Amino acid sequence: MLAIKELTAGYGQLRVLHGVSMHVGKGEAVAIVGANGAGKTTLVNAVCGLGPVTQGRVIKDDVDLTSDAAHRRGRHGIAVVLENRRLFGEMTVQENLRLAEEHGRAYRSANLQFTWQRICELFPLIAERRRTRIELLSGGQQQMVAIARALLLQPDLLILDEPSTGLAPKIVKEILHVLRGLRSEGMGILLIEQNVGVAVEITDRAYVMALGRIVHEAAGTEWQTFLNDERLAAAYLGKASAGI
Amino acid sequence: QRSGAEPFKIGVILALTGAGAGLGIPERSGALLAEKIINSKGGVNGTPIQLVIEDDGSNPDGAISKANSLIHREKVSALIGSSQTASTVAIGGLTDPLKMPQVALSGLGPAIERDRKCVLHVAPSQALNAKAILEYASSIGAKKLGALYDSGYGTVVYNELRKLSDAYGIAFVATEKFEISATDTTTQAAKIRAAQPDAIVVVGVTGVPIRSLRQLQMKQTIIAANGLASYETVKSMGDAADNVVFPEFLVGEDPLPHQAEFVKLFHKEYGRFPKILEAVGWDAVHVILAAFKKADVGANNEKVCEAIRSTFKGDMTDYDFSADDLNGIKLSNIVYSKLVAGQFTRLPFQAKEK
Amino acid sequence: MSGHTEILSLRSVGHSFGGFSVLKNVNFSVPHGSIVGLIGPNGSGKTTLFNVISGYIRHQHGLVAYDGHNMQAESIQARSSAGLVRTFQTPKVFEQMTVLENIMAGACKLTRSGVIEDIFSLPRSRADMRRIFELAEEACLKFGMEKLRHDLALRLPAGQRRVLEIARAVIGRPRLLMLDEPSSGLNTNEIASLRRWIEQLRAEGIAILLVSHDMELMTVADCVHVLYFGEIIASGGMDEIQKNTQVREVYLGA
Amino acid sequence: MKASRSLVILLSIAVCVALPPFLPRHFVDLLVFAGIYTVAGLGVGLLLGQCGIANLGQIVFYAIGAYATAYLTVYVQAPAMVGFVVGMLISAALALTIGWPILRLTGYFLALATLAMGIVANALFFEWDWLTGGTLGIGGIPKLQIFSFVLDTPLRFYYLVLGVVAICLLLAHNLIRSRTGLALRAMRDSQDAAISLAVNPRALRTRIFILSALLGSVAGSLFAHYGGFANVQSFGIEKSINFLLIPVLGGATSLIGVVVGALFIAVVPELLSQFGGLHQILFGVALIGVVVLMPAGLTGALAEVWRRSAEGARP
Amino acid sequence: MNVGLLAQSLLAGITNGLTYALIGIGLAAIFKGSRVPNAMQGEFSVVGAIVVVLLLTGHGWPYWLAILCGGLSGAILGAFIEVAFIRYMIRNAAPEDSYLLLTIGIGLSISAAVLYFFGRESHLLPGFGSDNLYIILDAVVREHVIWLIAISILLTIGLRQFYRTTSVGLKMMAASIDPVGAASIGIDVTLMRTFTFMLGGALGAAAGILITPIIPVDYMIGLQLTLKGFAAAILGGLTNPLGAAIGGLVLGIIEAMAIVGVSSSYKDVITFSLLILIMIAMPQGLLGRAGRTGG
Ligand SMILES: Nc1ncnc2c1ncn2[C@@H]1O[C@H](COP(=O)(O)OP(=O)(O)OP(=O)(O)O)[C@@H](O)[C@H]1O
Ligand SMILES: Nc1ncnc2c1ncn2[C@@H]1O[C@H](COP(=O)(O)OP(=O)(O)OP(=O)(O)O)[C@@H](O)[C@H]1O
Ligand SMILES: [Mg+2]
Ligand SMILES: [Mg+2]
Repeated sequence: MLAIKELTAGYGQLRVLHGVSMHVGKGEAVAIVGANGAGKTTLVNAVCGLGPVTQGRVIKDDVDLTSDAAHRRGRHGIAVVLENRRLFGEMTVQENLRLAEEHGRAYRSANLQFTWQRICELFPLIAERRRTRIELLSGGQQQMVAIARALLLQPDLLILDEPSTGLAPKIVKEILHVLRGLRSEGMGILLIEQNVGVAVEITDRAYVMALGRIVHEAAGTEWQTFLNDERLAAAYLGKASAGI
Repeated sequence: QRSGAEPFKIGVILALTGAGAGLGIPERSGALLAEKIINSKGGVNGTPIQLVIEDDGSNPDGAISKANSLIHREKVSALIGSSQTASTVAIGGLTDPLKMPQVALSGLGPAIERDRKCVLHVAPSQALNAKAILEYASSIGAKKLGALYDSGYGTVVYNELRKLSDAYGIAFVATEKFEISATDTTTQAAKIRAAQPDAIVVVGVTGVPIRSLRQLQMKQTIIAANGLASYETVKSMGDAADNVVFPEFLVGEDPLPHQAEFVKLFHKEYGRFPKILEAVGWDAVHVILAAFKKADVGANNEKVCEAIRSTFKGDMTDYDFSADDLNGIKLSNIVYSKLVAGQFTRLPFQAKEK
Repeated sequence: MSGHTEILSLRSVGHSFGGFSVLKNVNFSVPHGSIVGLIGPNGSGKTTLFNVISGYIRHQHGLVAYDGHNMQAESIQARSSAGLVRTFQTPKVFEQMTVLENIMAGACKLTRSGVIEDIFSLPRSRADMRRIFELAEEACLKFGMEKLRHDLALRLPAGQRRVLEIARAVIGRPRLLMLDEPSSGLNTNEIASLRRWIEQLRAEGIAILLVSHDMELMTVADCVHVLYFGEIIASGGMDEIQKNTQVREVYLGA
Repeated sequence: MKASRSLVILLSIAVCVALPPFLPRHFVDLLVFAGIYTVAGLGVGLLLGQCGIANLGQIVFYAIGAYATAYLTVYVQAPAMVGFVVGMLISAALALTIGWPILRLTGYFLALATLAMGIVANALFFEWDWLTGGTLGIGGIPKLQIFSFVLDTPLRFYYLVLGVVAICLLLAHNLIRSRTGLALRAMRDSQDAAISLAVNPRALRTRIFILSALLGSVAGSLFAHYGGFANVQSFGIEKSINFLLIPVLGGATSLIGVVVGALFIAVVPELLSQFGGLHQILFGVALIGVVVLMPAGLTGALAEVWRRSAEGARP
Repeated sequence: MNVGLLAQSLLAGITNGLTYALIGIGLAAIFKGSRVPNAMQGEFSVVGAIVVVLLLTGHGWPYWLAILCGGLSGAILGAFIEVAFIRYMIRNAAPEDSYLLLTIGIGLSISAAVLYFFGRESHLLPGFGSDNLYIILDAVVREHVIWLIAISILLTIGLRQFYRTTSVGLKMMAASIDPVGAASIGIDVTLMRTFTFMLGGALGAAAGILITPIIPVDYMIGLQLTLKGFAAAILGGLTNPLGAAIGGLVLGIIEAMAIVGVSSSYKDVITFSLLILIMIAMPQGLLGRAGRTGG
């Protein structure tokens, strides 16, 4: 469904991604984990056309998207929940969602997976606060709107960059539930998640990134027990970062 | 003309861009015509003259730089300029120590200008403007005047008007100010209308106030300062421009005998009639030449300055640069014109020196 | 130290935004040198409470006492100078400054040289600057950012911004540190270090008020309060809280 | 790298000192204006680069300096120093009284407030002709004199201005590198976070505003002595805009940028004036060219070239 | 004070206020859709008006057609500025201040070019409708003024509805608030920005055409219009066309009342001092809304 080939990207002089290759199969849920600054967000941005790509290709359903502008990629069924949410703060919840909904309708003229109704069921908050300006919402509330916005684009591949950021455990569980449901409906999922515990729950496979490279691929039981394997976890999640 | 001879260089600094472009551009056409005509007549004592024209951008800082450049790089023998008071004073700071002749196209500025022996002003003084206005007002029997004047020159003229009005038995019943570049003066005009004056004095540089007055259906005579006597301002007044009287110097459609030659030449060159600003530019060049002729070209500056402080018969009017107000233009030199259907028509009225 | 056992205490604090009541009658306190946790569903008012305590919002009801003093009239700066420092849920770093400068900015309040001294680079100003610099270098090392110290903060990935913000807050010698979701954006291992490091601060005598949705991390707290629609619905140790049925229902999920 | 930087600075100082005697007089004259604009522009630059405040009212203080000098030296015949000092005192007092209430505004609101302040002041300069000479202005301001050495040529005045510029730049440099500078930039990037670190934005900004006003006033006094006159026409909104352009052109956060920007504003129109009536169009186009082609300002572009060449030199 | 004077000056205040408002709403529209403080909004008006003057008097086109082309010229100029400069600068991550510099540069060039190519004369256009005069409460009202008032109100309301209800309007807003977020949901950010500049240019030109029957335009009126328009727009909250309109009206009426009530000499002093006071009292502008402070 999604294939990334030898992707190289960076900011100005700084090279962040060094030839990253990976793929997401149809209806597959894949996680990317890695330390802070490993380049996960850079990868997501590159896939969505939001950051510069110096080399490599992004292929979705056999269509090469590499040279497509960011705003044209939604047509191919990609939707993304970005880091920092990237909502329109001065606009209301409803206005934020309306734009996505319109585009979603345009992309999928028939059988919409996500109607306004379904979104409101998923996130009752949205119906309740639809006239509130985004900037007045709490961080977690904004995260919900961001996820709703991505879903309204009616994607068949959903990319989530740390969707659980700032969400209460209950909501995280609900979202995981939803994602699991989506996956069973055939939607592909690419999940960037720091919280491996969360990632493990809904993904079949994971790539581990460090310093702009994919350094490991874990699947099946190896992935399910990733956290328990002290050696693996320490090697890939801890030391690579300069941070804590 | 002798070829190869070093021409006689005169520096000219004008406001060709910026807010003062309305002054500088017509002045330039007058000066350029003078250069052309003088050279076609053999220049000054056989040497052709050359105007080196620079734009100060209506900015006195720029005027200083331009003057430095003209004096020290171009080595001009005299300077003309500038169009506005601020730049004139700025240039004067450079010409005065060198005793270089400078002919300013503006009226007399701050007190210091009286000490500057080499600076001449070919534009009439504000006191004269004021007198000319009051003369006309009293001639039509106006006792109660309204005044609409701008915050720049207008204020200076208005201060003179105030000083002189008692002597004429005239009272100002409503006086309103507007900023130089005002785009609308309706409110001020409304206040003047409410005072119901016999006639209204307008001093400014654009046609805006006259339009405002007329749009409020005020039919009184408007006496406008000579700065407004130009075809452009008349055009900008639209159909408001009737029954407006200007105390000025030159009515191209009906020139005085001594102006006829200049008007003819100008019309031939540009296809339109000159007004005061063009005439000022023309006269300025001639004033300088006359001085140098009198003191011999090549005489030292001190001499030229001395020669310059005397009488001069210009095409716009007659000057006496040794007079008290430094240019000696007389009330009787003033020509009154009136707009009739948008055309300048010379009035028979003549003010008399008292 | 003052004789109070609590560094911060809230008495029936309430606040509403244009009729929308976000905080109603919140009561709890933070003892000296302890870690107090605050959890609650999204939009329950945790960040608003932080804003109230740190002075960004002038609350409408109740009493906020810091170190025994009523804080109602104090400015944000005065509170910060008194050692009450917070971080933000979305990290607010100084993007056009380097990491080191960011941290140095946090130490400014420890020194007193004025604008005039600074302009003429008088000895005190230079000494202050040297001190700030040394402190910041030290903090850089402590928080593992020494490699990044000359990078613009703009370039930092999400997790590092968080760390930077915490470093910047800690360098100013807080007595009560309020962390608003310090764990979000950090991975499992990093959270573990964060936790060690919160414990270390407590050992240094700093009281901490912690908001987080990470229940693992929350176990460092000596006492946890659960905020629900602007009211505390449960308090106690983490294991106790986790058993509370109402909390399970509204916050933790089944 | 650091050593080579001080080398460059030393070299440019040497050039600034040694070159002008060999330059044509009118060019030195332009340099004098560039110097005066640098001082005034530095004030605006500090506010813009360090505090993120666009100040469209610098003209007020520039004019106060000029009028104080003009009035006191011409009408009261006071020594020049008195003009400078009184101008600075009035400017500082005014900056304090106006700055304190308006500096709680931010962004474009503050820019508008400073613009309004400029417009009000300009109207008053016209109106208070007993003080300012109104439209006619005040002329005949004496040349500056240091002991018996009269600064009556552009070159002599140039060295004075050069000295003033150097001192101002040095002081500004100190300020930026001090804890105040740190606090200012923190405030500019995120006011909310800076406050939480006990930075007091309003107090700090007011101080910098006063500082900026002082610089404007000094520049105005210098201008009055150099030009020999003070006229309201020199103190219009256009000049305020120019003062704002100076740091923006050069690159707001760098001090050298202010010098470069001032040089641009003073010299480029002169270079273009040989194109006659087109010159103002060309000046506009030059401005556009600089912004479009050099996003980080003139100094940013220079630094980029510098960096590239340094990198190229390294193996 | 007599009724006629009061009515006349109020009317003048409203008329002037609306001219500021017209410039202001264009500025607000551009700021809203691109975060560029457009220091050449007044030049859009100059260009629009001059195009109409040329077509009308130079080529004898029918008035309505000339007006249409005038409006179009503003839109084209706006699009040109976006495509030729802004786009490129955004790609190069130009700092925020440089957009102000850019627009100042464009403004200077246009004003100088008008002087160079069309001269220093000022131009007037005939009023809309007939040239009738009406007397209302002793105040003289030109028919064009009525048109001006009506059209300004329509434009303001129309623009407000445009941003509130149409999806293009929302997209234009979204694209400027968060370009990355906007692109991620399929909004063509660049195109929206071009639209914004076309809209702003057309509004500017429309303003120019509407005011030229009252205020003669010349090469240097642009900056003046921009300054007043800025004051109006900022007073209103900067991203809000309705606010800009109200800001303009407030400004115009204060001016008129300052002249009538106090003195025309101190008009600017009073107006702009009041402006400062209003802003101190309402730091977000007349219609601005406070965001969330703190975390
Ligand atoms: N705008 C930028 N300019 C320059 N460098 C950047 C920029 N954004 C990120 N980087 C650099 O790119 C690298 C990867 O950052 P990225 O945000 O992709 O990491 P990440 O894996 O998403 O981290 P996190 O888990 O903290 O979100 C980092 O080293 C960072 O310094
Ligand atoms: N300035 C404001 N105006 C109006 N409503 C506000 C404002 N600030 C906060 N709120 C509302 O108050 C409620 C509480 O917000 P707050 O940010 O305190 O929640 P929180 O507990 O921190 O949630 P989260 O866990 O998602 O960060 C939210 O519903 C929010 O919309
Ligand atoms: Mg990331
Ligand atoms: Mg929160």
